[in-house]
Amino acid sequence: MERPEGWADEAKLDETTRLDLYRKQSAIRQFEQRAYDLFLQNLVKGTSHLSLGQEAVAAGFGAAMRYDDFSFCTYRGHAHTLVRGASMTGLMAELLGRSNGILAGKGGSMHLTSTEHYAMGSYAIVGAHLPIAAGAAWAAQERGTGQVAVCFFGDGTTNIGAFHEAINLATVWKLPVVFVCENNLYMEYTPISSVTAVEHPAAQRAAAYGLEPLIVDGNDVDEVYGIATTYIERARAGEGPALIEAKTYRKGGHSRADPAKYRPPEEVESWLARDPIDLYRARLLELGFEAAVLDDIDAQVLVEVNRATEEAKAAPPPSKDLIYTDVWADGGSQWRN
Amino acid sequence: MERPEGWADEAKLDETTRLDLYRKQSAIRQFEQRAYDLFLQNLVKGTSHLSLGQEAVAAGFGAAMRYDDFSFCTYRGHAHTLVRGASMTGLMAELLGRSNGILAGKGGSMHLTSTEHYAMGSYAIVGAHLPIAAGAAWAAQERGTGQVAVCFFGDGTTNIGAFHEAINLATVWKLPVVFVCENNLYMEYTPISSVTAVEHPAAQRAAAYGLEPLIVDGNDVDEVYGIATTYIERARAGEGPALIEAKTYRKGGHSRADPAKYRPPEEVESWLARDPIDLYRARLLELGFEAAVLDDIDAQVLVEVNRATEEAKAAPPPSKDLIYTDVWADGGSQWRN
Amino acid sequence: MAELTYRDAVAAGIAQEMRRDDNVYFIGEDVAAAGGVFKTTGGLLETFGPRRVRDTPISEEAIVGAVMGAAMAGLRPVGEVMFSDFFATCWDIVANQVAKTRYMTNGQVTLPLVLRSANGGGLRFGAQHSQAVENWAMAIPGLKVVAPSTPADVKGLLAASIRDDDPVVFLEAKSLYATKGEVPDDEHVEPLGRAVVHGDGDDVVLIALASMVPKALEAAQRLRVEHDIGCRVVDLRSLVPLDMSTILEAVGATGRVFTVEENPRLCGWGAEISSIVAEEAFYDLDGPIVRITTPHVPLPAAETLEDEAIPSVERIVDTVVKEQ
Amino acid sequence: MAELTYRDAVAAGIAQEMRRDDNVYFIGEDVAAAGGVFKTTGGLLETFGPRRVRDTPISEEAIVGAVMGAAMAGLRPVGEVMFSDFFATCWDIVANQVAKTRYMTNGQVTLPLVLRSANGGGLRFGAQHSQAVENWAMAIPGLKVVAPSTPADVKGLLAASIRDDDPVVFLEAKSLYATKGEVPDDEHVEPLGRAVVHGDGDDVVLIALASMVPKALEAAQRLRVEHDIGCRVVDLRSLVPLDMSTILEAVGATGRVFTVEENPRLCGWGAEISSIVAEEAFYDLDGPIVRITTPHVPLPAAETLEDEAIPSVERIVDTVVKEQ
Ligand SMILES: Cc1ncc(C[n+]2csc(CCOP(=O)(O)OP(=O)(O)O)c2C)c(N)n1
Ligand SMILES: Cc1ncc(C[n+]2csc(CCOP(=O)(O)OP(=O)(O)O)c2C)c(N)n1
Ligand SMILES: [Mg+2]
Ligand SMILES: [Mg+2]
Repeated sequence: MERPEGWADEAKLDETTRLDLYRKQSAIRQFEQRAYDLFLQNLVKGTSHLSLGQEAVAAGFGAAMRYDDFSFCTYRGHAHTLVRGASMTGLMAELLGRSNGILAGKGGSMHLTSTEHYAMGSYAIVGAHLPIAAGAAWAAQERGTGQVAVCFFGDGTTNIGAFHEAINLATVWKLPVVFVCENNLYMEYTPISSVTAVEHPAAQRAAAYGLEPLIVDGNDVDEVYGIATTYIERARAGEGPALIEAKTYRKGGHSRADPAKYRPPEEVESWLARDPIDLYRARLLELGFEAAVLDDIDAQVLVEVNRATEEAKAAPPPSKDLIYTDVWADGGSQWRN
Repeated sequence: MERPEGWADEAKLDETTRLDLYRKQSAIRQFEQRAYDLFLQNLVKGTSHLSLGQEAVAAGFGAAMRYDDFSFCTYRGHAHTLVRGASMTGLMAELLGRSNGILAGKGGSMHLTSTEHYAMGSYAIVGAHLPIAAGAAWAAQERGTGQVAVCFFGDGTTNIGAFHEAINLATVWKLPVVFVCENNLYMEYTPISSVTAVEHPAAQRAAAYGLEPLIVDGNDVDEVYGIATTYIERARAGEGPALIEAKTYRKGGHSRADPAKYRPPEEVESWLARDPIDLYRARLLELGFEAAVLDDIDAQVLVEVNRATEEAKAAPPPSKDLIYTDVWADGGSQWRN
Repeated sequence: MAELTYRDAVAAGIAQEMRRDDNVYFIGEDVAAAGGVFKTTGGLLETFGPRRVRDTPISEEAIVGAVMGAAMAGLRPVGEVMFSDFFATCWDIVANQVAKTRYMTNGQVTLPLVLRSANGGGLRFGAQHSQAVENWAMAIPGLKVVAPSTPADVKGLLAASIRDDDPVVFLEAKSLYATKGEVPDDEHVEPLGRAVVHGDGDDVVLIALASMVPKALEAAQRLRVEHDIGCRVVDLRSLVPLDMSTILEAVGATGRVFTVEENPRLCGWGAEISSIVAEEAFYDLDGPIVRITTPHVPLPAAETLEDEAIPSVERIVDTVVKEQ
Repeated sequence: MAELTYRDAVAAGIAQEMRRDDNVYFIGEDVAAAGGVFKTTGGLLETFGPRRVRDTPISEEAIVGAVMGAAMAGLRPVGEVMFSDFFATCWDIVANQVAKTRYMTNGQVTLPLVLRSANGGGLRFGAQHSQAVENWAMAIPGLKVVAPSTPADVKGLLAASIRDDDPVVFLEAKSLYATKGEVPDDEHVEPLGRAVVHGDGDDVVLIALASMVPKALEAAQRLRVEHDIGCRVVDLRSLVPLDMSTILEAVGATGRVFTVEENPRLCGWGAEISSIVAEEAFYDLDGPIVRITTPHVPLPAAETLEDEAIPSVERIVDTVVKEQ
């Protein structure tokens, strides 16, 4: 696949951007490792879906988005919500089901949302958020706000009907939306290749919607940032949607219940050798960044994660009254008089 | 698009086949014209969807199918059900809501079915029958019956999710199913081009499922028969599904309620000049068939249509007891004791 | 006041709100250039232009999804699902996304949207184009459910639904599209959640919705004249919010309750109301609560069968006479 | 007799039928190689091979559509919809196609198929993975609806559902997967449509389904011991067919009816049964019929909230004590 014109050249990324990309990945990584620890301590209730190993995708797109661009993601959405600037305490507390959770415990780990940061929600039923993201893009188009919607989903999602409907509509209406398929090779426990008619489940379908086939190394955050910037800005300029397939891999299982035994060891090893954060750290060092600067970022993040953990653990569970709030815009749940 | 190898050569079609193709088209045409007359007499209740002008598709595929191949079609399904050998009286009576209707009046014009002839139903919600046809093909594959499923649908159907899900599954499981998109350029009243990301809504999406792009002149019954035979037999031989786009045009409106004023007159004229039956008659005459033979077929069909009409009109409405039959396999509708 | 059809009142209601609020948009299949397959939205494209009134592909998930996303992002969109049976093709977006997102996000997301649809039988369209699905929507927490019985209510309740900050499933009775009635020319908005009581008979209350209201009214008339049974008829107008106080008042006044509903028998709104009454007004009841419904079968197509399956004036009268 | 979990009884039921009938096939997402995300179908792939036990793409419409088409064409397939919430993504195929096709074709098409799914809350999965949707299915004519409460019933009722010539929606309570019970080793088939009555208290009847059955039983125990209230508990086991004669008998014996259901309040099976009782057994009633349900809200995720929302033993006891 040729690099399209205007694809931001990674060699030209400035220092601030690079450190931001590093920080975002570090934040995701440390946040999720902590979430995993808390899960082992039986403090995370319900399910949870980590994207350890996939940090570069959320980080690269997160850095490329304007503060008020809309983002939509899945149940595997800690990363995508964090990078928009949502409160770490709020996110951690939501996983723990505490009153200071970002959804006050009502939504849970699969529905993280921070509209204040234009993180428009995590959607737990495969495919549903693609048309919803298209709708937000439609509103942006009509209201002339210049916002772009970015919609993250997995490889498995490319086989559900809503994928098809949403991308067709987005093209026909030339909506400012960028669809990002994080191809981590697996659905829950089943390899995508075993149930998909084409090898590249997103890229090889782009032509069905009149779009270019786009694949990016999802473990190289500079590459991700580059393609993200290019297509987000094209969309913002009124040139319509894009569908980008980012190849990546999750280090662990699909969800907390999954030891991920179904993956060939060689495959796992070869991907673990391409850890996006290790790769990026090495690149930055090579480019002359000081190890101390990076360590400092990691340390700052750790402080933040520690604080978030403490604040979350210290908070009480949500008040039972919340059960009856916010079904309706009036704040309540009355369906009768 | 190149003619794939093995595409049956229309020049080689034998006389019997040709007359069969003529007869099938004549039967559809005369049946539907009669249905339209009865509608004008207010004898057809509910809705009805004619495929006048699209006869060559159903006829060509009908002739190419083995007697026990499964067919699945839409609310616009008189043609596709007739060509399988279903009773003309039964079909006409169903349109009139009579007791001798093929569904005893319970289904109505949009659900014509004759399982005895492997006409597995007409489906009135866009897209639903594509996965169902795939399922029938799956059963045929597993049971080793050698049956192929043929599934007809319109251009508008290519934008609904079920289209995408069904074709992907069919390819992955290498199912013996042939998907036939009758592209008549319109959904109900809206041109398909105005709401679709690509020009050829089926053919340009075939690659998304690892299939060849196939387009056929849907007003040339020999061409249709040729491509139908080829891909049905390939499917039967275990080579998997196909997706064929047949370009055609409906002479009238979408349904009885529609005067079809939304179409540019030049477009209508140019297509009316390519009436599939006129074209075929001309070709047969050119090939040396006698006009009298063709007239005789038309006359036989007319006798049949007349008989069907009379038998349908003479029958009483269905007995009210039928409301309570055949919800369940035991013949009844009891949901409690 | 002008006399309008129920059909024309739809466009009137949408137009009133589009004129008032630039954020009101309207999309659906064949709704713009063609004015809707039931001709309910004619003229809107001409008046409001191709950006605010748009045809979509046949992609119900995309339609409802786009409406939801747009509502999150500043529009106040109206989407048409051509026949209410097709809600099944986008039920995930309706029932799992639209209905639940405000709650799940602890109120972060507000969804001021309307999903309009042609509902119910009577046109011999068969089992996949004739369902009355108000109970599907009523069963889902987070959806308001509105179903008018008159042209004036179509305009007024549709306007209120568009102004409402919650998602509303607005079900138009396709068998009533051709009916006529006076509709205020001026701005007309009817609050959601208020039932209307017709008559003041003391013997029985008939509780009805949408297409069943004219039938219940005619039955009430015949019951009075032919059987000397005094009825009052409650036109629910919306199922959510539900005007239980009006219902319970009518129960108190009569002691005998009959619900008249078009949906198939099991788990309909009639069951819901009956069970609320059996719980809260048990001691007001003078006898069994009787539900008059379509039997629990898919709707048959043929005229004679469909007419027999859907509750008729005849059946209402006979049932009340027999049970009362 | 062996002690099995509710979870393992699923595979036992499917295996029994696959062994008996070569036309029984099983498909779904992650069901074969992985043995199901709830580990309900482990070992089936190994025993019956990759043709009869197959993983599918994430394409619920294709799964259910394929199951339907295969059932028309000679198989007796079982399809898994991973969480019952996802029925919304294929509701058209379930409610409009599977349920109606036999009727619409005047009996030409027979659909011997089962759609299994993990139903209900209790695992803190939030509003899109915890719904109890038995009422969605019950509202659709043409679907049988089965929901077992014990491992033995999982095996026996699943076997009967597979043998049944009609489409069955088989809802497994995910909160019960880890529970254990004696399950017959030999061929075990429980007929559909027979409720089971536990106890013979004369004061009240608690009518419950699936996950609510163990809670109702525990509540009954406490009501007897702590409050001297004699209960009988009806475990419905299937909603369609519905064993109304057993229910009406229990109503007659007690005069006070409490339904205990997990689905949100409006239009649940409790409303249906309550309204039938209010119509047919009105004169047997000694007081209001009371429904104990999840409130009409999407289910919240946090432990404390979820536990409060879903009916608990506590709430059942308190409600009965207060209302009785
Ligand atoms: C419609 C639907 N079907 C099934 C599921 C269960 N499920 C949750 S995640 C998942 C796998 C999704 O795979 P992919 O899209 O590749 O995303 P990933 O988890 O790899 O990020 C499945 C099948 C669901 N949530 N929604
Ligand atoms: C899911 C769904 N949406 C909308 C409709 C209403 N509808 C019936 S036919 C039709 C147009 C279908 O167009 P196409 O697939 O091109 O078939 P054609 O009618 O041209 O044969 C529409 C929108 C429907 N039946 N089902
Ligand atoms: Mg994946
Ligand atoms: Mg068409």
